Formats: sequence, C-alpha cells, structure tokens
Amino acid sequence: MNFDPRYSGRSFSSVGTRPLRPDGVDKVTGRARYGADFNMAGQLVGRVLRSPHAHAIIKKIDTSKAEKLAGVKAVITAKDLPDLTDGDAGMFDTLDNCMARKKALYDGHAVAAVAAIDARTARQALKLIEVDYEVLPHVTDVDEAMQHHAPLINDAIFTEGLEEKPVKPSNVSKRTQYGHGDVHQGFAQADFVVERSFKTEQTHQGYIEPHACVASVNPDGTADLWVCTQGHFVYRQHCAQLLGLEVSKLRVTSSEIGGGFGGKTHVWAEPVALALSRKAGRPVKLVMTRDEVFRASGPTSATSIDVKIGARKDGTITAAEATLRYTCGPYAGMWAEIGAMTAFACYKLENVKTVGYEVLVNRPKTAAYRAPSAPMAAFAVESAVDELAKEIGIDPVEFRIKNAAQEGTRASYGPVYGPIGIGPTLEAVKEHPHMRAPLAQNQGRGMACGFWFNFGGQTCTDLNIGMDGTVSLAVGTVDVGGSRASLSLVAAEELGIDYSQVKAIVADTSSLGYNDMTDGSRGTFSSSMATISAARNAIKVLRERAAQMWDISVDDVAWEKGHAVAKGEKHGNLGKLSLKEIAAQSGKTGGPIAGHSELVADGAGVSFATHICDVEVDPETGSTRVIRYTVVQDAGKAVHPTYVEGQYQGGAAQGIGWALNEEYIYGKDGRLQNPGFLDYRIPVCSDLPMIDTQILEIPNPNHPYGVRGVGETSIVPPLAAIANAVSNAVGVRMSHIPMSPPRILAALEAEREG
Amino acid sequence: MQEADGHYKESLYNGRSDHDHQGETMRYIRPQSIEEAAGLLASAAGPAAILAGGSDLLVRMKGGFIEPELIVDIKAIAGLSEIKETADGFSIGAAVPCAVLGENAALKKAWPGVVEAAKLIGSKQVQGRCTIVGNLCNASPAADSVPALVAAGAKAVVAGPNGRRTIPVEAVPTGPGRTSLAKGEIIEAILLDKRAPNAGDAYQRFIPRTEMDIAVVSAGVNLTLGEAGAIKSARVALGAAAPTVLLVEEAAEVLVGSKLDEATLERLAKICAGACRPIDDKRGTIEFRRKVAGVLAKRVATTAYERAGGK
Amino acid sequence: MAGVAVSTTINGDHVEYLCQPDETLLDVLRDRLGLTGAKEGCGTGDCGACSVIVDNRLVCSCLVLGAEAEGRQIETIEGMAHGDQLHPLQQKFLEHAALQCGICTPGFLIAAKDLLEKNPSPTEEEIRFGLAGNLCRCTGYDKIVRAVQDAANVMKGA
Amino acid sequence: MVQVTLWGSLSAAAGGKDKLDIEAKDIRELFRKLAEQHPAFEPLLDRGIAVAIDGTIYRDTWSKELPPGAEIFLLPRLAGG
Repeated sequence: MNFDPRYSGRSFSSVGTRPLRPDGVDKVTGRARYGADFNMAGQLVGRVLRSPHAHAIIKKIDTSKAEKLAGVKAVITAKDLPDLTDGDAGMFDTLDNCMARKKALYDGHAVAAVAAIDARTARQALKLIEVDYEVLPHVTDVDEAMQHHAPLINDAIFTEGLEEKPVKPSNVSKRTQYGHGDVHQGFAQADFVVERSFKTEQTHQGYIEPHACVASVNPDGTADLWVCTQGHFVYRQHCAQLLGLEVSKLRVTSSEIGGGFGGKTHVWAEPVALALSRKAGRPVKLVMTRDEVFRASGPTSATSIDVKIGARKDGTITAAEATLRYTCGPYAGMWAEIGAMTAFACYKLENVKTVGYEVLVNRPKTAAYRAPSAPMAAFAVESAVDELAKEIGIDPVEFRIKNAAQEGTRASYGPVYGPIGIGPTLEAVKEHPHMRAPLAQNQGRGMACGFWFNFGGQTCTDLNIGMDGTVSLAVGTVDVGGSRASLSLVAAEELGIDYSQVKAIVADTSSLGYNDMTDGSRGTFSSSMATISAARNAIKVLRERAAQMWDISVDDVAWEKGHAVAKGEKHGNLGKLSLKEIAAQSGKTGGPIAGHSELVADGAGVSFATHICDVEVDPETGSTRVIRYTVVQDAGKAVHPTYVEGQYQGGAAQGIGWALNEEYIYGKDGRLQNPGFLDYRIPVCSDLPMIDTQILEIPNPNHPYGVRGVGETSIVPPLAAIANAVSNAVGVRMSHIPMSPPRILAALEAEREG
Repeated sequence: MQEADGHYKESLYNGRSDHDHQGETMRYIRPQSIEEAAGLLASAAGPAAILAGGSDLLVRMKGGFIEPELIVDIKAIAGLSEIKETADGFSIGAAVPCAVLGENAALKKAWPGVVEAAKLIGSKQVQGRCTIVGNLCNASPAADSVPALVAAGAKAVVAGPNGRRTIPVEAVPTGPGRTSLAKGEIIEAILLDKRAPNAGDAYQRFIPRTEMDIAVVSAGVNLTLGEAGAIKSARVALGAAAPTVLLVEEAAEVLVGSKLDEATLERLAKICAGACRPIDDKRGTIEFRRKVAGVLAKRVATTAYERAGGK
Repeated sequence: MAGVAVSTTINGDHVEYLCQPDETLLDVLRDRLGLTGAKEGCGTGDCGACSVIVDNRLVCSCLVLGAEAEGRQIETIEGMAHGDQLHPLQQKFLEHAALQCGICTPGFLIAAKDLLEKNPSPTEEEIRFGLAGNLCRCTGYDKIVRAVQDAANVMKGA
Repeated sequence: MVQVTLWGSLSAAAGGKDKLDIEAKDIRELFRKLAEQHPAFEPLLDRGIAVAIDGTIYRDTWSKELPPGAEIFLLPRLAGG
C-alpha cells in the first residue's frame, strides 16, 4: 500500500455538505429490505427453544416427538453444531452461546431449534421437545458473583492477571490494571479527597429490528446467508468456522440493518439457521422475537465501581483511582478492562490507577454497546469529579478545564496523546449560551465529559466508472446510519465530480475483499480512507486514458476538478477532458475504468465530548424530565454534518434512556422480568427535548481529510451529566443507574429524614 | 373470557409455557347479534376469546399464553360500536375504541376523568383499537380506565345465556386476570350516569416515561359540590395499589364537606397511602406506590374540584 | 385449521386472500401479500414499526387479525407516495435526515400522516405525544420532529 | 532497539516486566521477537494486540515502522459497538 493517509489540510467542495442519502427513497417508501424482508423459494421457518432456567445442567434432550410432527423438517441440538473451534476459546464461547452444550447458562440460552413448514408448526414442535434439566443455583448480581460462596458458573475459569496463580476456579475471569505514577503519594498531596461507590444496571442496545436471517446450505457445501449484521465479512468467518464451511463458498449478504449499536457484531442465530438448513436441505428463515432479543442477545455489562479522586486546593487533581467490576454474562470477556482504560482518559493525571474485574454471571453473553464499557466508568468518574469540584468550591467546568488532557499528556491507559479535543469541547461548553440559561425551581444543570478510542481496521473498496461517467462505489462496511452518503461525498470530492454522479452500495462477501465490521466508530473513518485510495487509483487510470486520447505521455496529464488537464507548453492546444468524456471512450482506450483499494485504516483518532443537560425533578414522585440537552463533540472533520449530528443526538438519547429508566430486571428465579419494550423503557418521542449539537473539527492527523470516528462517544457523558443535573436540582447524589423514580424518591426521602 | 385490552402481561414466554392446547381447530367467527355471540361462547369446547380491539388478546396469543379454540369478533354486532346519549346518561358499547371516547364532545364534557383515563391506554395506535370494556375485563390491577370508571360509579351491562344484568364495574374484576363473568357472558356496554351540575372527575397515573407505560400507581376522583362549593359527595379509587382497583371510602369521607383545603388534601394523601396494599415488582416498590398514591390522590382531587367549579 | 377468506382494500386496490384465524394483519401484509414496508419490531404493539391505517384509524397491524380486515380500507407505507411523487412527509424525512437505520421510518411516516390529517398545525408537544407510540433508537427524535414540523408547513401551504 | 511498554494484563506474559527492549524495525518484527522471547505472548498475539506508536493506536498495520525513540505501548485489542 503506497497510500499516504496523512492529513493534508485541503479545502473541500463536496465534503461538509448535506445532500440526501442514496438509500433514502427506498427507506421512506418501504422498499428497503431488512433482515426479515427477504424470502427464498421453499423456505422453512426456524425457531429456537430456550432455557427457562438461569443455570441448569442439560441432562437429556429428547427431540423424537418433535421430529415426528408433520411439517417438521429438521430439529437440531448442540450435537448438530459440533465443536470445530480447535482450541479457540473465544469462538468456543460463541458456539456455546449459539447452542448450549452441557449447561444452560442464562434464562433464554438456546438449547434446541426446529425448522418447519410454517410458524405454527415450528411453535408446536418446540413444545414437543423434552429437555431434562438439573437446575443449579444461579447468580446474576455482579458483586454477589464475586463472593467466594457464589454459585460457580464455569469451573475451568481461574482468574487471569493475579500475581499468584489461583488454585481455585472463580467467577472472576480476569483482573487488569492500568495507570502510572504513585496514587498513594498522590492522595497524600491532596487537600480534598472524594471517594464514592456506584452501580449501573444492565442495558440493551435496543435496536428496533430483531435479529433475522435466511440461510441456505447446499449439499455441495456452497451456502448463502442473508442477514442483518454490522459486519457480514466477520459473520462469514465465524459461521464458516462454526459450521466447517469453506469461507469462499459461504456468501453473506448484509441486508439493510435496523439498528445494531454493537449488538449485531456477534453471531447468535445465524449458525443455528445454517445448521437447520443443512439438516433440512432447504432454506431456513430465522427471525428472533422481541422477547428473544432481550433474553438472549445483546446486553451490555451491569457494573459496580469504586472511585477515589484527590485534589489540591488550587483545583489540581493529584491522584485518581478506580476499581471496576463488570459483568460479562457467563463467558470470559474484557469489558471491565475497557472500562479501566477509559475511566480517566479525559484527564491529565500524574498518579492514576484503575483495576478491572471481569465477572461471570447467569445473564446473556455481554456484547458491545456503543463505546462499550465507557459510559459506566464515565458515570462514576464524572460524578465524583463534580463532587470534588463542589468540595473544593470551584466551578465544575473550570475544574475540568484545569485538569483536561491535552496534546502530550500521558493517557491514563498508557500512550501519549496527539492533538485531542477534550479541552476545546470544554471551552466550547463554557462559552455555550446553554450554560447561562435561567433555571426554575426543581430544575438543575449538569455537565460531563466522555472519551472513546475509535477504531480503523481492514477495509476494501471498489470504485467503478460507468460509460456515462457516473460512479458506483462498492464498500464492505455496513451502513448503519448514512455512511453511503458520506462515502459518496468522499468519492465525489476526490474525483472532482458532483455527489449526484456517485452511487454507493454495500457489497456482499463474494464481491469484495474482507472488511472489518462497522464497529468502533470505524465505518466512515476507514471506508472513507479506502474510498480516497480507490478514487486516487481510478484517477491514475483516468489520466492514462486521457493520455491515450491525446496521444501524449501520462506524465503530462494532471487531474484537476474532475478533468484531465494536459500540462506543459507543447500541449497548449489541448482542452480539458472531463471524467465523462474519458469514460465514454473507455471501451476503446483499454476497457472499464476502476479504482480498487485494500488497506488497513489505522490511526483512528481518539474522540472526546462534553454534554450539558438540564433536568426537572418532581420532588414528590422522583420523576425526572430532561428539559434541555446540548452535545459538543469533536468530529475531526464532519463529512456529512447532518448525519454527524444524528450520531450525536442518537447517542445522547440512548444515554438518557440508560440514565433514567432502562434496566434488565431479574427475578429471584433468575428470569428476566421485562423482555419487551413495554417494561424495558427506551425513551419515547415525548420523553425528550430537542438535542442541540455543536460539531468541533480538530483534524485527525492520520486521515487525509482529518476524519475521526463519531458514532460512539456521544453515549459516554449522558449518565453522569444527568446525575450531576439531578444533584444540582434537588441535592441528592444518585449512585445507582438508572435513576428511576423509585430510586430518586427514596434518595429524596432519605435526605429529608437526614 | 372477555377480551382484554390494556397490556397486562403475565410472564410466560417461550420455553416457559405450560399450555398444551395445540390449537389446530381455531375458528374465527363474527356474529351479528349478542345472542349469537353468547351462544357461541357458551358452547365452545375449548378456550374461547372475545375480540373487540384485540390489544391484549393478540399480545397474549403472540406470547403463547393463550391459544383459543374460538375467537368471537363482536365488532359486527349492531350497536356495540356506538356511544349513545340517553336520558339517564351515556351507554358506551363494548366495541368502541378508546380513541372514539375522546372524539365525543358530550362525553368528554360530562366525564373528563373517564375519557382522560381511557385516552392513556397505550399509544395512538393502541387507542385506535382498545376498548374500556376490554381494559376492564383484562382485569389488570394497573388498568388505566378502571379507577376512573369506578370513581365515576360506572355500571356494566352483562349479556349472557340467561339474559342481561347490570352490575357496578368494580364487581367485574375479582383478581389479577380474573373476572366474575360466567361462561358465555359478555359485557355489552358501560353505563355512565347523567352528570349532575357542579360535578367533576379526574384521573392520573404515575409512569416512568411520558407515554407507553403501564401505571405504576394511579388515582381517580369524582366529586359533586354542594351549593356553597363544599364537596357533597365523592368517590376515590386507586389503581395498581392492590389486586383489584381500590374504592377508598375513608378517603371519600374525608373529602365530603370540605372545600379541599391543604389539611384535607394532606389527610387524603395519608389515607390513600395507608389504604394501598401494593406489591414490589418490576414497575415499582411498595414504598414508592404508597407515597405516590397519596401524591396523585391530592393532585387528582384538586383537578376534579376545579372541574366541578370549586375554588 | 380452517382458513378465513378475506376481501379487503389495500392502498385503494381490491385484494383477496386466505389467512389463518390467528394470523395478524402484519403477517398477512408481509408474508402473504409481499408488502414488507410494515416491520415487526415487537409484535406486541409497543414499537409502532408496523403502523398502518385501517378505516382512518392508526393501528399497529400486529394487533389486528388478518381476518378482521374484511371490508376495510387499509393504507400502508407502500401507498403513501403518489406515483413517483413522494408525500411531503417522505420528502421532509429525507431532507431532514429523520432516519438513520430506517427500520422505524415506515411506521413513523404512517403515524405522522395520520397525525397531520387530524391536526394540520400541531405544536412540538403535540407531535411528540402524537408519535410516542413509535420507537426510534437511532435519532433521538430531534430530526423526526423537525421533519414533521416542516412537512406540516408545506402541507398547509399546498 | 526500541523500548516497549506493556500495559494491562500483558506484563504477566513477560514474566511481570512492564518494559522490554527489543530490536525491531516494524510491528511485525516486534511481534515475532516477542513471541520468540516470551512464548506466553503467542496466544495473546492470536487474540489480538494493538500497538500505540507515539499515541496513535495501530491494530492491524503490522508493516508500520517503529521510529527510533518513539514511545511504544502494547495494548489489548478492543471491541467497539
């Protein structure tokens, strides 16, 4: 790859404008095809039988009655998905999560599946499968699971990362530590120390589209999978590995995706659908119900976090420490580790230490959720930061500005920062009119900061120029919210043509080289880099063709504003050749014109945001309404500012839901009590105010246009911003998320009773 | 079993079902008369369900909680989709969607509390389907329209194989998910009295969001004022505070004779909080429900009083 | 199980189908008639993604039986544009980027159409409460509300 | 010769050391030598390790050169949403 990704500081004509998205009309007319909107001839209906127990040994599964039911074409259990993971522990966990092998590890864990001629028959068949369970004691709470007497979920797990190798298995799969300096010394220098404990409940990504796929496996080992996913190439790898298929023979097409937010980065039902199709010899459509989505897919960690921060009278933080315990579901994970890395990333700290514990519980396997693990850590840290500012008697914005990380600061997770946006977002907040708007009784204002890494990764893009001069752009990163528009803008910018001349699509796995998923805020960052590279390769071809048409040396041809231009005095008589003119002649000058790119887009710049929030609390009921909200975030360069705003607003809304009402509620029996949108309360339209946004552009030095990822950071600050606002409104420090009315009212009552 | 609207759901999901009914013989019938409907229900061999709005029935069918052998759609029965204004008051047919209640100006003027309660069930979409009779017969302790109907002194006209009877609405639900209706019986209509002058009713519920939730706790108050503006008669009902709607007579006694001064409101709150027999569940705690029941009673009584022309 | 023969009108077209007694209108639209614009987000009336209009009433098609459609007038997202002319709401949703993933969009458009037909000049609060039965997880609703406001202005002027 | 700082749980794989001096011109050579000198790294490399060079995190660009004097951190490869 001889592509130079460095920021060039150029000016733009397309990038930064706000055209309509290329997939828009299909989506407003109902024509866009999502996971469940696709059908194949002879297709069967797949359904999954799930454990009603939080923790149970599967002694025996008798499928004989179900198999005999007329219309049932296949019944599968773990036996039909043999372990082909070859010692890959992570893939084995994925396999076991798709279909429980020896034990059911959570309420909703798949234990068997059927494929039948229709939904009714499939449903009846599930009832005929007899599963003999030996119910075991279970544990769902993060702190309880860490106790020595807690029911053990996996006796092969011994805590990693301890100085001495443990002799007994544990529900703690790993301990990790980050930081630098000496926190003991740091706290000794502090005039004020705040030490608090916090809890956050488990939330779900809450995408409106349930997981859905259509799988078709042929006897010759070729297979097709239509699926809603954030990464069809990754799904292909995983499904091929779990099913023993050859990667190139499994073609995966990503449907339009009805929301993912991290929840569609893992395979769940897809290997099951493929196994059913293989056994039945017919295509199988498998669509999760909403109940299954909540019980068996998705959620983020529940957490328990202790934070201690010390500062001098002048407002300088001298030391910061946190212990973070995150649930992983019943399999090992690295969620607390990410929390430990991100917790203090906003600050310039000489002495910092964070310790993370990954905790196994009888809940669904934790999946990434938008800046995974960062919001909970930020809730704890930013709440404590506000408390500390209050104790010192310094304005919370000033306090943060004084301690904000900057270029050259050693991040709490290790490396030294390049140019970053935390300071500028804080300065912008300080000057924002929202900060000076008046507040009424029982209203309060809070603010908080957030950080996320952002990723790049493997990317492949094709750019084909039609004979009419229009451009089709094929990318392999799934478009979750407008990236086809952004990438078309980038192609138009680079080629020097109009946006309307470019049409971007997401290609299937057989049409393009491997792409990483749309996760880690990487979609636009990495695919725009590959698009720039592909466009530059196409320009090289365009110049060659123009040189042919003029019969001059290609060295004498430059590309300017969508045209080939002949350079040098001897070519003074040659007019410009437009892309369209060159394309029209392409059949006679060497065939189709295309640019291709495969690269690893690394160097995604880290991202920071600061949010301001006003709430009104009803002191008699504890009911809290967000009445004004402002997001300030660094985008590096906003390619399509409207969709950047959309990411800011969407992340804030998800954070507001998490802060106030969303939570997994388990009964004493370990069963999920609220697996539906009625009682898992995501914000509705009337719950929210307009969400104001301010885009800052601090260019990422590692992207030609300065682009940073923008998708995730916006969910990080809201939990703390709202907690700080509630504290300022009614004087209670909420340490348990969600701050539901019963929790707030109980805190208010406790405060009144002194 | 009467059809049910109002989103009350017992947990009984995939893998948890203890129903064995195979449902291979399910029938959908749209009778033309109440007698035909009652006859169908009375002679059904397996579980039978009445369908009006379907906003509870279909949810329960989807979840596998019920697989009826017979679905009786009562919307084609003459008169059941109408609100009639009579000399005695209003008769609201069993198949009238809640949205229609809000579009009836006379009903809204006479019984604003009943209408605002009915208009709180579910979303706009659910409003277009759900009925107050379904809400009543679903027998959820948290049903929104029921406390308002009980406070209003509404009556239910029950038609069955043995003719018709009229009973107070509070006599319909007997516990969560259970009613006093016999096999073959259908509630044909809800009756509301003609409104006395200087009377007003109101209903409020507490929900964590602003819409789309089930009441965590709720209160309905119906007041009639005397000539001097003092409360002459009162009915106070609480929802989601006990297995069935609570008609709190002690609370009504406190209100009668008062002009709803601060002290009366405080006593009302205390009595209502004390009258609650709530449970801890996913929607709220016992403590929370008690406190908020009192808070809502105060707020609702104040609104009802203003609507009655008080202050 | 006996199928129910249904004769109905969908987007102005006469349609006949046979469905099972327990089949929802949503299932019929999607699986029997190929009208997949209405989406199933929950199947319990809590998300509004399956919104359609039946006899001028906004409903969740997951809470209506297919058999109940007999003799009704049904409007779905597929009938919202007139030929190649998008409805003003569709146009404004595009212009305001009122969709990200777009799964909720058909339901929002149908609900917003119903809202504006009944209340051509809604306040922001009326829009927010009027659309509270439709869940969106991507946008935070901001751009949806603005698109509806803008469409209302255009439609009043038209 | 570059000095590599190991972060988080990685130092356990190097026998508790959190800094290593390694002769390597790019990430590929660094990883190869790490695996040679400390076999416990091999499964960790399979799981994925990211390299921060002067603050910029590289997850997959194994051809990335390690400039002399650059600050080099090894971090776990993270998941995003």
